[in-house]
Amino acid sequence: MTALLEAGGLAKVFPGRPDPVEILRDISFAVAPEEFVSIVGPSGCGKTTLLMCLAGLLPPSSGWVRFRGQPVTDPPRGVSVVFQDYSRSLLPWKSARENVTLGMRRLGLGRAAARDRAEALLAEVGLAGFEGHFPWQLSGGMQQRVAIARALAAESALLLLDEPLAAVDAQTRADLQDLLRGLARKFRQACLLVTHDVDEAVYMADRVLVLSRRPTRILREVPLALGAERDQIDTRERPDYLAARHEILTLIRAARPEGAGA
Amino acid sequence: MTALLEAGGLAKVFPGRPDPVEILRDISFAVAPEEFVSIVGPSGCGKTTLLMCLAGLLPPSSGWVRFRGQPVTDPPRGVSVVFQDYSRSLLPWKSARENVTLGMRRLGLGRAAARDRAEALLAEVGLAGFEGHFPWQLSGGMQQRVAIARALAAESALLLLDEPLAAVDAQTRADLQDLLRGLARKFRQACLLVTHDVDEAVYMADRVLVLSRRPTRILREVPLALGAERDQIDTRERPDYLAARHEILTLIRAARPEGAGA
Amino acid sequence: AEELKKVRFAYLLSDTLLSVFRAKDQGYFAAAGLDVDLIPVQGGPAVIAALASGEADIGYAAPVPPLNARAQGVPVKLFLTLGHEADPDRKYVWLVASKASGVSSLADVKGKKIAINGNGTGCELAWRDHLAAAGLSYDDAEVVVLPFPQQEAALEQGTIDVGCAIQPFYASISANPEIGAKVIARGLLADEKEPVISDSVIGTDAWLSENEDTAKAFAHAVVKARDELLANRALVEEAAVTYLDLTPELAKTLDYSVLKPEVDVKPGEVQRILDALVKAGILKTPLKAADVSIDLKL
Amino acid sequence: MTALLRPVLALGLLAALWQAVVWAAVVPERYFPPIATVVQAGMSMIARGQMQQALFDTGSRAILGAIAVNLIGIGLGLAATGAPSLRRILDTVAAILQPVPPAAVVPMAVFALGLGWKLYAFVVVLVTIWPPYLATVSALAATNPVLLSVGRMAGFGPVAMLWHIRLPAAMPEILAGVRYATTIALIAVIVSEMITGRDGIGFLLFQKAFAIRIPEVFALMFAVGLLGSAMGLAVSAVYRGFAGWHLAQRGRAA
Amino acid sequence: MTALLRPVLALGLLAALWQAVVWAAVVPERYFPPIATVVQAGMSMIARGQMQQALFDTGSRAILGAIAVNLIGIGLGLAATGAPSLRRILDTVAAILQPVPPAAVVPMAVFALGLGWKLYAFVVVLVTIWPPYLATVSALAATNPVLLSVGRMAGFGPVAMLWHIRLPAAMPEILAGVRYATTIALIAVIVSEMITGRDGIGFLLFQKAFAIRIPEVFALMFAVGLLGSAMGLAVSAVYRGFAGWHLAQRGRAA
Ligand SMILES: Nc1ncnc2c1ncn2[C@@H]1O[C@H](COP(=O)(O)OP(=O)(O)OP(=O)(O)O)[C@@H](O)[C@H]1O
Ligand SMILES: Nc1ncnc2c1ncn2[C@@H]1O[C@H](COP(=O)(O)OP(=O)(O)OP(=O)(O)O)[C@@H](O)[C@H]1O
Ligand SMILES: [Mg+2]
Ligand SMILES: [Mg+2]
Repeated sequence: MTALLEAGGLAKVFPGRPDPVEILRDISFAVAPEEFVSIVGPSGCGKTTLLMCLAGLLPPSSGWVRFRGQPVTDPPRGVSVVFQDYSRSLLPWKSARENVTLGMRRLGLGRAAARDRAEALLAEVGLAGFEGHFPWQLSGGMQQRVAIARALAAESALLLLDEPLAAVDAQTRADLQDLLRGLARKFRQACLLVTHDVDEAVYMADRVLVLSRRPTRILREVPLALGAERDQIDTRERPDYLAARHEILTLIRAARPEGAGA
Repeated sequence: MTALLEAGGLAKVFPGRPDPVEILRDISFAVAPEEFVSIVGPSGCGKTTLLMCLAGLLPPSSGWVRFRGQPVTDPPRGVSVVFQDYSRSLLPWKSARENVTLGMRRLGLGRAAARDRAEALLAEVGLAGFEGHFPWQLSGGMQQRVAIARALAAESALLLLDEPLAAVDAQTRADLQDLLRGLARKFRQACLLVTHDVDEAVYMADRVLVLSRRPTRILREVPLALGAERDQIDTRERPDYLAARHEILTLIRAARPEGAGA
Repeated sequence: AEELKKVRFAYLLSDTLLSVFRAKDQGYFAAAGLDVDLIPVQGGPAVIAALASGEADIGYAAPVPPLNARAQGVPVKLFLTLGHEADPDRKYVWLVASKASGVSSLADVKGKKIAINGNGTGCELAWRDHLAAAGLSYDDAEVVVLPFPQQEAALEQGTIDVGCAIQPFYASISANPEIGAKVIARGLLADEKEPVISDSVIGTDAWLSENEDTAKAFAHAVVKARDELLANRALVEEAAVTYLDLTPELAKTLDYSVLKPEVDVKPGEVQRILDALVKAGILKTPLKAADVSIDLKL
Repeated sequence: MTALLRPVLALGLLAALWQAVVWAAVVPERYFPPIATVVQAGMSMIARGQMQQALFDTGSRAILGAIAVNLIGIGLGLAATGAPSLRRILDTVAAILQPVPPAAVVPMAVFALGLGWKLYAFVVVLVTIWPPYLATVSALAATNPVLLSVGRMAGFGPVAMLWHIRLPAAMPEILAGVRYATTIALIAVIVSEMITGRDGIGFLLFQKAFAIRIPEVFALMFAVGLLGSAMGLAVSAVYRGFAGWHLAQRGRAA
Repeated sequence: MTALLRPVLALGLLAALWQAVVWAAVVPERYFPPIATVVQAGMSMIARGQMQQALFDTGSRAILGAIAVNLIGIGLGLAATGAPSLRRILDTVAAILQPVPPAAVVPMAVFALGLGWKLYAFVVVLVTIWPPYLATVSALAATNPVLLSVGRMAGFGPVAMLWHIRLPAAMPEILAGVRYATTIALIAVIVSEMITGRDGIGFLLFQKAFAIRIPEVFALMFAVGLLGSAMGLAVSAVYRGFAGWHLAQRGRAA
């Protein structure tokens, strides 16, 4: 099977004040269709930067990205993003419903159909009754869920999720994890999930990429074989789950950002 | 011992479009000096709203708040906040260092002393070398850590922390948990921590308040006796830790926001 | 040495003032014990305003604005005049039509676009008086307000049919072959068998009552300079280039001769204008020359 | 309601201030008449129908002009945002043309444009176009980069991006420019009328000033102020329509 | 460097456009002379020292005026922000006074203020004060509420809040108002000079028109444009000093 998304030798250097800052150094990996890949790495290592490069939103300093075999320079059709800065990624002049409809633009649905679908998705993320609310009338977690609904709305082949569940409570988080996996399977979507929750990274994924501290490389790829169906209780008790979790936590501990506290 | 912070019969109703929205309904509790209290509750239940009322930033619709026995109408001296919307809470025209110095204003330190202290705090949260960076040059997690350093800088008697570790990686999060507890003990600070991570809520606190779904009341107060010294491995394996964790998770599951997914 | 008496003189640009500029430059004012401060302003009303506000002691304008102002209760009086018009050809205002307009006499003006440089100015009086004499009314034409410098182009463009010109604009319009200027009337009033004052030096009642000697000294210095200019055409052209910034060619077209060597205002001359103003409907109530002017009897 | 009450209140205040100056007798009463005299002068102009006619003439010119010019200014701003080289040129042309006073331009423009509506249009455009243009350009350049990324992910081309993201985000700032331009459109019309007009408030102002009918001049100036306020209220209504979210959001506690 | 090059480029463009109009012979050459004639006229005015003197007179008045008025406007904006009732009054006074054209005010103002610097100051203030005032008021009202909360937690009183939070956050918008006001301060000075001046560009414009020196009139207008551009560059420098962060931040990819 050919890869859906491929990156080769990706590097990113920001023009810094005294010296340029090297963020990504030589990142290469591929995501197969329908594959769920998690990315973990220390804070500030460049996960967001990487996602932006993959989405065609930020040009890498060197290296290449291909989506469905085509070089990515602009955001390609078939890719959706949930941005880490979710509160700023919602249009303040549009209601929750209209923000979600925005994600469906490339589907070419009719007005009424788009509206119905948006409301259904908002209900799925637990925001039934808030369709008409504006972003600034919603709590942080609610805003983040609107952003998730918007990304889901596009029915993209690839979802790039930048800490999409960082602001929701544990129960909602578990629910949304299952929802995300379920919808990804249903719509045959591949996902690339950046998360700081190692449990989440393992629970959701077919494979976990562990990033090093800056300048960032892929420290290890941890393949998982937890099966297609996952369960919040059973899966998390599986020995291979626990082993993968342990391996990743150990790696991250080693890769902690320079000078991190005690 | 008299309470440091007391709230009685707090209620908050927002003027909504068709009908007003009742968020908080009758919240009463107290925080003793040097006590560490965690707050958990479903997304959108009003945790941020509650914290804003306690800080004197938002007038409650009814009920009262007292800090050191004085009614709170404006932010009292001796209280610091880490805002949930950390990326917007940093001054974009100031460097990380200057943002932290802002927190020390009420201490009346000299310029040089303030600067040294700011740099020391930034190093503590793992941002040595980024003192001169502007907020928009930092990753999400780094911005959040600047906000934490700023709140710590004030040496307040009470810290109100609104999901302060939502955007940092697991290892940094653990480090910062210990740092927060350590500094709180060292400076005899009380903390009120809003978090979605039940493990964190239990690990950090002397007591956990579990909030209901809207209209929000306190569902239960879970007292903890895990001792003053905590350890990321040992503490989390204690039976009373696990019992509290289980109790809270069960409560939250029941209190999930209306219409939440699957 | 005796302290010089300060006199602030507000004026609008005019070739007639060459004598004043020369008197200052040659030191004739100083010799008469005067320190004359020249304050240029734009338009007659601004001259009045300068006087009324106490920013200037005396001023120079066409006769219509100060008379108008007096009628509105502004306490100013005419005390000198530097020029007179008289039949047949001593004229300082021309009503000129372009060839393209097809206007060749006052009678043709009906329904045409005619220009004035401002309401309540000499141009308005001239139009009203000449049209009335020709049996027409001011309202028969379409009146357009246009500053003097723009009228030549407006004539050439056909934007207006007949302009109201003074020097140096009249010379420029006459010399423009594209316009083919045709003078349909000249002079402030249609009937100038008796001389008519064409400009005025004015002062506030208060200043004049206390400074009659100063006013006389001012007049003598101006007359001295004017006599020199009248005696030497080359001096006139040089002064026009120096003080008015005219090009030497334009300066050659200047007519600087005067009808009457005297500069004091005679009540009869003032009364003629007052009557014409009332007849034209610009002044609503009759005024007496004695109330609006002083005869210095130099 | 309050929006309508406020001008009335401020007008009262202004009148009181005016009267205070009159009583203080800083300026002779003839040149700075009591408020009653001014009102009387205004009334007599209304009785003669002069005031209404002038307000109508000037008002219709200013309103049409303001609408046209704001649309052109915003349009130019959009074009300049789309083509950076155009923007560079326009910005500098703006810097050079902006400070040229309309009173200096009108006489020159008469040559090319005659004295009709073309002249009015030219002057109003020349003077008024910059605030909406500059506001549009600067607001569009300041769009939150995260929102731009959202638009790019939605597959927006430059046009859709403008329409769906940048323009709505820029609306509050653009409308501030529009508000200002609307005011100076009125000024520009009046100045044109003063210099070469045959009717309208500007012409009347000049005529009355020449005739030293000071109470009437002041009455006309008050009328101009009221006309300007009315136009400002219209812009406020537009603002509520296009950028009401911005006002609502501002009211939110953090 | 490019900032300085740009006006030169745009000037070239303007000159080319001008020459095109001349060649098209829409307007007789007499009234719309070729660019070479205009340049020559300008040169001769420079040779006589006339141009420099006028630029100096007008420039110094406009610059001093712009500085003073911007400070006053911002100050009023601050005061109005502090006292909402003052703001309500000022906003409406602004709405009423703004549309009154300076050319209408000057003849009346002469009575009260005479012909000296007081008149200039009055006209410049009356015309120029609104952009910085309105920009200040609107920008201060739009401060991000989270930042306000941060300030309140830091124990900022109203003054410290203004100084440390609201003012820096508002700077980009305020300076846009300042840029605009600086331009129209120049216009206001020239208009005053045209009406009652004895020197400066406005007076010269009038004098040259009287002497039918059309090329010189145009040369003066170009000079006004350049002076305006120079003042604009000065504001840009101030902008980089006070709101450079805003420019840097804009450049960031999301
Ligand atoms: N200005 C407003 N108008 C109407 N409703 C509002 C407004 N501000 C907040 N709300 C509502 O108040 C509720 C509580 O918001 P709050 O931010 O306090 O929740 P939270 O518990 O902090 O949620 P989260 O965990 O997602 O941050 C939400 O349902 C939100 O929709
Ligand atoms: N415009 C910029 N100029 C300089 N450095 C930048 C800029 N933008 C980002 N960086 C740096 O790039 C690094 C990576 O940022 P990025 O946001 O990709 O990290 P991240 O892995 O997503 O972190 P987090 O987990 O905290 O979100 C950070 O160290 C940041 O300081
Ligand atoms: Mg990130
Ligand atoms: Mg919250």
